[in-house]
Amino acid sequence: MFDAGHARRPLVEVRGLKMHFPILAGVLRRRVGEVKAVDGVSFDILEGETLGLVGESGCGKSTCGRAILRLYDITEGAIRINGRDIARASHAELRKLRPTMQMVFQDPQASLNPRMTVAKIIAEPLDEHTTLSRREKMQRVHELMDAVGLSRDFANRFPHEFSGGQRQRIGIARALALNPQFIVCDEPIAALDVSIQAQVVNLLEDLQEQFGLTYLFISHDLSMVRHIADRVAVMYLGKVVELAPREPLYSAPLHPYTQALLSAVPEPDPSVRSTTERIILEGDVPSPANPPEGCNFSTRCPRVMDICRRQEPEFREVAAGHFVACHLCSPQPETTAGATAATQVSKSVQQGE
Amino acid sequence: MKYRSILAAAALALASAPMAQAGRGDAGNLNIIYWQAASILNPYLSGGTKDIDASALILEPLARYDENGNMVPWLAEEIPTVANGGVSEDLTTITWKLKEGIKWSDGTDLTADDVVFTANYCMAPDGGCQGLAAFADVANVEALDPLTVKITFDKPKPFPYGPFVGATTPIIQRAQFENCVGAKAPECTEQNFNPVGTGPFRVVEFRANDVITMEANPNYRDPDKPHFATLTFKGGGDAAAAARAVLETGEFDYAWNLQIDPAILSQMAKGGKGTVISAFGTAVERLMVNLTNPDPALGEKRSTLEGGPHPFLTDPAVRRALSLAIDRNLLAEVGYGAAGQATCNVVPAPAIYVSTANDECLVQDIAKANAILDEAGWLPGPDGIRQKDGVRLSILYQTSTNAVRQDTQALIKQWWSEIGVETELKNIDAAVFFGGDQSSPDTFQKFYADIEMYTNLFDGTDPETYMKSWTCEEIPSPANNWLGSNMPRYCNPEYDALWAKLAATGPLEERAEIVKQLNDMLVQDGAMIPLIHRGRVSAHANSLTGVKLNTWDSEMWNVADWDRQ
Amino acid sequence: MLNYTIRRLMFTVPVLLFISFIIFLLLDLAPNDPTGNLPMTIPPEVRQQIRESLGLDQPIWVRYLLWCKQFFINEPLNIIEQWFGIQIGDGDRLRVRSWATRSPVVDLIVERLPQTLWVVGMSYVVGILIAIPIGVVSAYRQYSWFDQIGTFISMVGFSVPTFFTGVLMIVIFSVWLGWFPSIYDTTLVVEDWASFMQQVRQMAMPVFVLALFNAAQISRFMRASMLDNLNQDYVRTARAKGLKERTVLLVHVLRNSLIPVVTVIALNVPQVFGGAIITEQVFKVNGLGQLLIIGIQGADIPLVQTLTFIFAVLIVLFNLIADILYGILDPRIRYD
Amino acid sequence: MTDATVQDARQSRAGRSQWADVWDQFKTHRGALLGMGFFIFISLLVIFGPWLWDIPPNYIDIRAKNQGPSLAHPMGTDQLGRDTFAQVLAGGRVSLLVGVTAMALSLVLGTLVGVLAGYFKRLDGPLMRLTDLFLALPLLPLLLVIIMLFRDTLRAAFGPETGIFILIVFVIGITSWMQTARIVRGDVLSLKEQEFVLAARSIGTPSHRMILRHILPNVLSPIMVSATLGIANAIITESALSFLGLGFPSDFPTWGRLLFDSTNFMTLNPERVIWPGLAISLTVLSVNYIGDGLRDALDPRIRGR
Amino acid sequence: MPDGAAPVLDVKGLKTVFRTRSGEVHAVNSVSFDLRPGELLGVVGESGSGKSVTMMSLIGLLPSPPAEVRRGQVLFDGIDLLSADDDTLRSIRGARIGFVFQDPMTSLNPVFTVGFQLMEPLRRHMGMSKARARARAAELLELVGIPDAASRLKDYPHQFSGGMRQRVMIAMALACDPEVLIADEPTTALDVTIQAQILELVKELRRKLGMAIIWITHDLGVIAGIADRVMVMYGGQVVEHAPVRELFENPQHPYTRALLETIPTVRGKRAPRLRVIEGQPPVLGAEPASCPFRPRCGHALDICARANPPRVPVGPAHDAACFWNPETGGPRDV
Repeated sequence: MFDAGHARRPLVEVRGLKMHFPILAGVLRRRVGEVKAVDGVSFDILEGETLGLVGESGCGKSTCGRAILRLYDITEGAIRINGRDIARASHAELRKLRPTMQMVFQDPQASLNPRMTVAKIIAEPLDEHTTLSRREKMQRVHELMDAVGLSRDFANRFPHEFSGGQRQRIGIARALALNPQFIVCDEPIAALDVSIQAQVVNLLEDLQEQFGLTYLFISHDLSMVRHIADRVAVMYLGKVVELAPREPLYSAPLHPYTQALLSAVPEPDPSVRSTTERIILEGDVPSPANPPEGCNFSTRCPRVMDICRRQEPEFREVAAGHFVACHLCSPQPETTAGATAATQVSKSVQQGE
Repeated sequence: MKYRSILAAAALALASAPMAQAGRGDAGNLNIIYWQAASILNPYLSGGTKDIDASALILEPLARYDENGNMVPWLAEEIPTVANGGVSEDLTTITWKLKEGIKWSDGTDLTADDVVFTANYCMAPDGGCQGLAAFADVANVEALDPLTVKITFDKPKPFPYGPFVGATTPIIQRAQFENCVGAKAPECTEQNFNPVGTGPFRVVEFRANDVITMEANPNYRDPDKPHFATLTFKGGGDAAAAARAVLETGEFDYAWNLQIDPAILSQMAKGGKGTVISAFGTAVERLMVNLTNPDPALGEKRSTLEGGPHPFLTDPAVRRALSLAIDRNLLAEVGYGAAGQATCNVVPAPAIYVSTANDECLVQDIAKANAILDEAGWLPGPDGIRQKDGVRLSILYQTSTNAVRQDTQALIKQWWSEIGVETELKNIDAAVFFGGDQSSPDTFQKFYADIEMYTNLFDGTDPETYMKSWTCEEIPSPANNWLGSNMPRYCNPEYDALWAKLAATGPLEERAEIVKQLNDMLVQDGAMIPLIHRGRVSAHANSLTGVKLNTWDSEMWNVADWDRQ
Repeated sequence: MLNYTIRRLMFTVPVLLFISFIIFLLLDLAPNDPTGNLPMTIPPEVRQQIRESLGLDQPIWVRYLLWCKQFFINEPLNIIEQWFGIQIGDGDRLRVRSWATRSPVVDLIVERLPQTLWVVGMSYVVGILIAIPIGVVSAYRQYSWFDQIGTFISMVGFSVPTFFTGVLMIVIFSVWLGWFPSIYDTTLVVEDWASFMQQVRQMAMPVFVLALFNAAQISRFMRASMLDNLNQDYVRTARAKGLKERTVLLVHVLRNSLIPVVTVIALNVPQVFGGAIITEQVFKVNGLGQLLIIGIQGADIPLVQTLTFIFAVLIVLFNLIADILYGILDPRIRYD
Repeated sequence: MTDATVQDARQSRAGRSQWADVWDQFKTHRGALLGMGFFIFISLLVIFGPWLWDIPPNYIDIRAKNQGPSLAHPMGTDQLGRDTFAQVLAGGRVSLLVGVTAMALSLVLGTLVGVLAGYFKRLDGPLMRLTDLFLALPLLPLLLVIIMLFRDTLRAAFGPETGIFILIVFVIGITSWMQTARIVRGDVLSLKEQEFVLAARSIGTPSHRMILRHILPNVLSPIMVSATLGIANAIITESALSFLGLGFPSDFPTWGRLLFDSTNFMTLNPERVIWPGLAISLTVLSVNYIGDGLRDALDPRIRGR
Repeated sequence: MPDGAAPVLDVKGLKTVFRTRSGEVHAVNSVSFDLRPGELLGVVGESGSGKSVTMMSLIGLLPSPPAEVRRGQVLFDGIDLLSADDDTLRSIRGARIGFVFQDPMTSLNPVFTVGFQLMEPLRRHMGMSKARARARAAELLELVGIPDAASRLKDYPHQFSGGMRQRVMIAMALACDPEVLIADEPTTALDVTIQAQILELVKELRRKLGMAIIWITHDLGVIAGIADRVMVMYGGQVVEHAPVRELFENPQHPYTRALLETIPTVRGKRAPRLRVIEGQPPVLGAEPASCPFRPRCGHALDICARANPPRVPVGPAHDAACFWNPETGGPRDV
């Protein structure tokens, strides 16, 4: 559908997903507004691919990931995984669907129950959804530990006895236990050291190949996403502002936010560093409880136009598989938006809200 | 009437008692501690001794009992008798003459109207008067003239000294309480806390359940009395603390009702600051024997006559053995010290009523008790507990919560175990045990136990009403809402007949003879096992003079005579 | 913050009504009887009449509704009248009356408040003043001898009942040494130095005994809270600023540690009013606790109902105050 | 940073159960170890002591009343000549048993309420108001009511001592669970936000297993600490009940009752006061130290440091 | 940056040990470096490499127990900080050596206003009056680019966003014009766009104020952008030390090399597969007798198991602690 080259079917379809958390205030705790954590997000994830979801903290990317697995009761929108409606499934139905969709969490320390042994943690999904005997379960746990590169001897240890990378392997093994098709990886490497990040990312890639997994890879680390993702979606303040296959996005980002984000990533090479100019964004991300009128990015956008403050840009396909929500990319105004056009340099540091 | 002569002698003795030399108010402040605090100064609205004693400092009756139990005229000129014409020949009226010139503390005169009002106040319906018992059978109270009151009874009263005699029925002022009759009585806080009286003191400040400060009544009839200018009547704490305050720290001059371990009390008395005093009245600590069956399986009929007799306590041998196994002298020594004497009688005083027919029990004889049980066929079972026909001698023994009572229970349990009787002890909060709440299973009236222990006594010197307690009609049962004082459920027509005879008999000696017979019947039929003749124990500072501990009336009866050395 | 307060306040109304009903029911079911303490010489029929005169034979819900009306409408009006000396309505309102003293319960409570506040309140304050430094030092020098001894003393203070420590102190300081009176004089009016000293002397022992008990608990809380905060990042920041250790400890750590402790302190205040029953009994400080125990022993149901309900109100109120204090002390909550 | 170092230090050791770890940490707390030692000692003493010291605690030897310590009566005798040592031993059985069972009951109640309130948002309000209610209840009248309502039934069913024991444990239990409930609720609320709970949800773990497997084990440490304080509290409450005359039958010694009974004999027979007082204080102290040690040992932040 | 100037800070043979219940952890072993006036020294390493512990040891900020500085010398303005008494240290901390910590959320005291916390060092070290300190605090906030500075002094930390809080932390560290600023992972907790803002700010402040900075991070990208010199730490010791360009162009230690290869970039060529350093970082239960990187090293030699390599010069101002010579692939002559 998006990628003409491979006619792969979408495994996950998300349409107009909204996740609003009510703000209760006043004497009677009435609903006075809502935090629009996720505010109308649509995308597909094709079978066997990795969709990267990037954005800064608070942009709603983790909420989006959790909402897709119905860990929250969503406000609006449709989610279909493997053709089955997730958004409106009852709790019993949902429980039956759980084995197909799993999650790997950000904090490997916090996502493992400190009072359970590794074997118990990995076996928990098996306890819930299978009727295997103890021996069969143990067998499966050992297989999984092999698959994620953990020594079988560790089965009876507790999470706190492991390093961060090993803990994340345990988390991955747990997610794999039920042979899922789709795994949401919620910042799986954010809490790990550089040398360990690579181990985990490679492991995820190997597993994808081995088991034909589909990933939604949520991260704020643009360079890692570039490495692992086939397509990338950029979120800002509850909305996807740009979605494109990896290469076009990194080489020719269209949305000013994507451009700024990419330029802000420090380059581990002093020689490259001095030759590129950086876009320094002003101020902070507005509160999702009170997003700005028009385009969400209009308050910080270096190329803001009048229309941006009035009208919300449409999320549209501007090139094959390349979606952007920006007035600069609308067909009407003059625009040859590209990487070169976006190099507006701010020499001095600009601050303020 | 001999009775009259005794009283006259007593009155004389009182009149000739040495008076302190000093004048009114020059002994300073008198500090009294009552470990139960006074909550009200109107004795008609509270039956508590603490309240009656506190109000006795202010309010006075027509006649009191002295420390020997003799009646002495107080606000009245003399004690009315048949001999002096005060009591009518048919024993249905009594006429009191007030002393002249007695003034209330507000300066107005005491009149017969006040006396009449007092009677009406107490007898008013909805008033909840606690002294009502004294007005039993009173048909009418009228003022014949400003100083003369005539009380008419429904029927002949051989002992017509119920109303206005003793601390529970003093005279209150009509002017003050006029608007407080009946249902309104409880609402008159000002009056109830600060009554106008004829007594030696009047209230300065009343703090309920805490402390009362008083000053000498300026209109008191004796210009030299009281010797104390002010008085503090402090309440709260416990008996040991009160004893300590008088005997050890010397902070207080007088402490009341020091029911604590005699060893501790004598240790404290060594402090040298005060003196422990005691006196005996009519109080007897006794075991009530349940003659009906308290088996829970009986449900509604539990501990009632309908429930049938008690499985083993109806056996005279068992009751006698139980009584013989007890060393009453030791109980007295351990629990009461100087304030307790072994007794085998229900009526231990005054002397003319005391029977000697039961003195067998004064000496403990476990061997004999065992022999009696063996003889009656109660033989030790495999566990050492005696039994007969499948009935085990197992007793549930209840009483109120009180350190001395629990010691007594422990001792008796041990002695009974020596004669092969098993005992289970139970103690119940006093407010519940004596509370008469019909929904509670733990009241002494319901008696859902085999044996219960408490003290009973009678006011004044006449045991007539007291002896009525064990007639058949007094048996508590669901039918009368458990209202009744015959806890043992003792029902003996002979006893009832004898009591009726007492009620109709006038001469003191004859009355005494009947009372002794009644007493012996109760003890010998095993309705109760008397243990200890209990006295009152109080303590006063060594510097305090004039204290005469009185068990027949309020301890404060002669406070006007108290002085500081 | 204001909204939050108002909301919590509104929420307390149904809670209080419910609590009042439960308390009423409970006390009514209690087997105590007001005639229980009358002498044996009063015959059963008279007792029954007394019970009827107290209105005990009415159905329970009638008594509850009457009591509610009294407590929620009449008594507040009476108090307002007394305080401001004004007359509202005909002024001839019924009062909740104690059965034992036949006087309005509210008057009794007002009479008792001063000594309770003085002695029990003071002991609470003293307890806090002792506890906080002990808690601070114990935490700062964790496992030092000071900490060990502090722990030991606070545990002894916590574990030995006050009926024992109280009597022990009386024996030592009143009987043997004669320093302090063993009986509290509630009528003492402080008007000059001598009477002030006397007041101090008579307060010394009960205040000490209770303060020890209170300090024991609070110092434990303080210590735990300090330990929690000592490892925080901002403490490191304060040290990195070169602040004196005293400043770091007493300004930065203390303020943060106090937040939970102040809540605990506020939540325990209601106990100040009712919890010192035994101490008041031992030292004859006839305060509210002693009033309660007398009421219970004498089955003075209106008195006990009112007192316990006032304690309930205090507990709910101080729950609220604790929440608000939390907000005041912790700006993160204040602006929520 | 230091944490990471330390965690890794542990990793080098062989795999071992978490409880072994806790025990390792616990061992290093001297006070806790001493407390544990004393507690075990006193428990063994009161359990087996009465078999070794064969004077029955209720045996009255009136000629030997109010005696000081001697070979025949190492702790002296009371005003009826009962042997204080035997009474302290027998009283300890009851006091400790009351402490442990009442604590267990209050923990079960407190944990139940706390977990339910923390886990199910709808139950939070009502349950916390219930907690307020219990905090506001007048203990004494409550006691009287309960004793009135249940004494006979329990006595008939279990006999006098066991019946009143159940009653007292019940009363102490239902009047002391509120603190635990509050603490546990707070912990559950924050646990609910932890990722491993989310992880379990993503697996589809139903609520009851979620609570049993993930929530309960992780609120163990505040519960443990409440537990140790609960024992102390129960022992003291039981003594206060004796003070008010609402406790066990009078011939059934407990430490609280012994202390109360002997308070008045303080000047006459000071030794008598010391023993039960010492027994209560030291037990509470040791239990508290155990609590301190457990808190440290169960706290993963402190463990290993 | 002046190469020959006398160092403001000279650290020699620093060793710090943590005493834990399961034995000692040798967190920092024989670390030596110097810091010259006005330069920015980057310190790179993974968690547990000892970089933060080193810096905190310098100035006595480690809680003791469990930490204990065993050996070494830290010369600052002629004073040995390790042997200085607490008062001297306190008068230097915050006044002449400023600190910025990683997590701006927890490093500010939540219950005091930002103004109060900013004024503390001013009043303590400069003896300013309240009014003067307030004015200066406002200036400082303005300096770090917080708009409406004067009125924000009354705000509490939670009212600031993460980036703003880190600015406050920087302002606080700079309050007394320190000669040295030690920044411990100051941008790790921030988003990239905010990190970029902070980096710009620091660059500008350096230009304006000219203090020497030690910048601790695990992100080589950040270092590449701002540092003059870089020190790479692993297993509690310095494994390589070089001017920034030299280090990136000519890394000598296998760990540095692996690290550089591991990191994916957003620009340039995308590697099909990431290079991985196998294994886990070491835990030092004792003073290392062999190279701590040996178990994970692809070039380990026999000698690496027998001795802990010393730092040897491998180029101009460039030293590395390794027996392996990348040019020859064989052992280096030591």
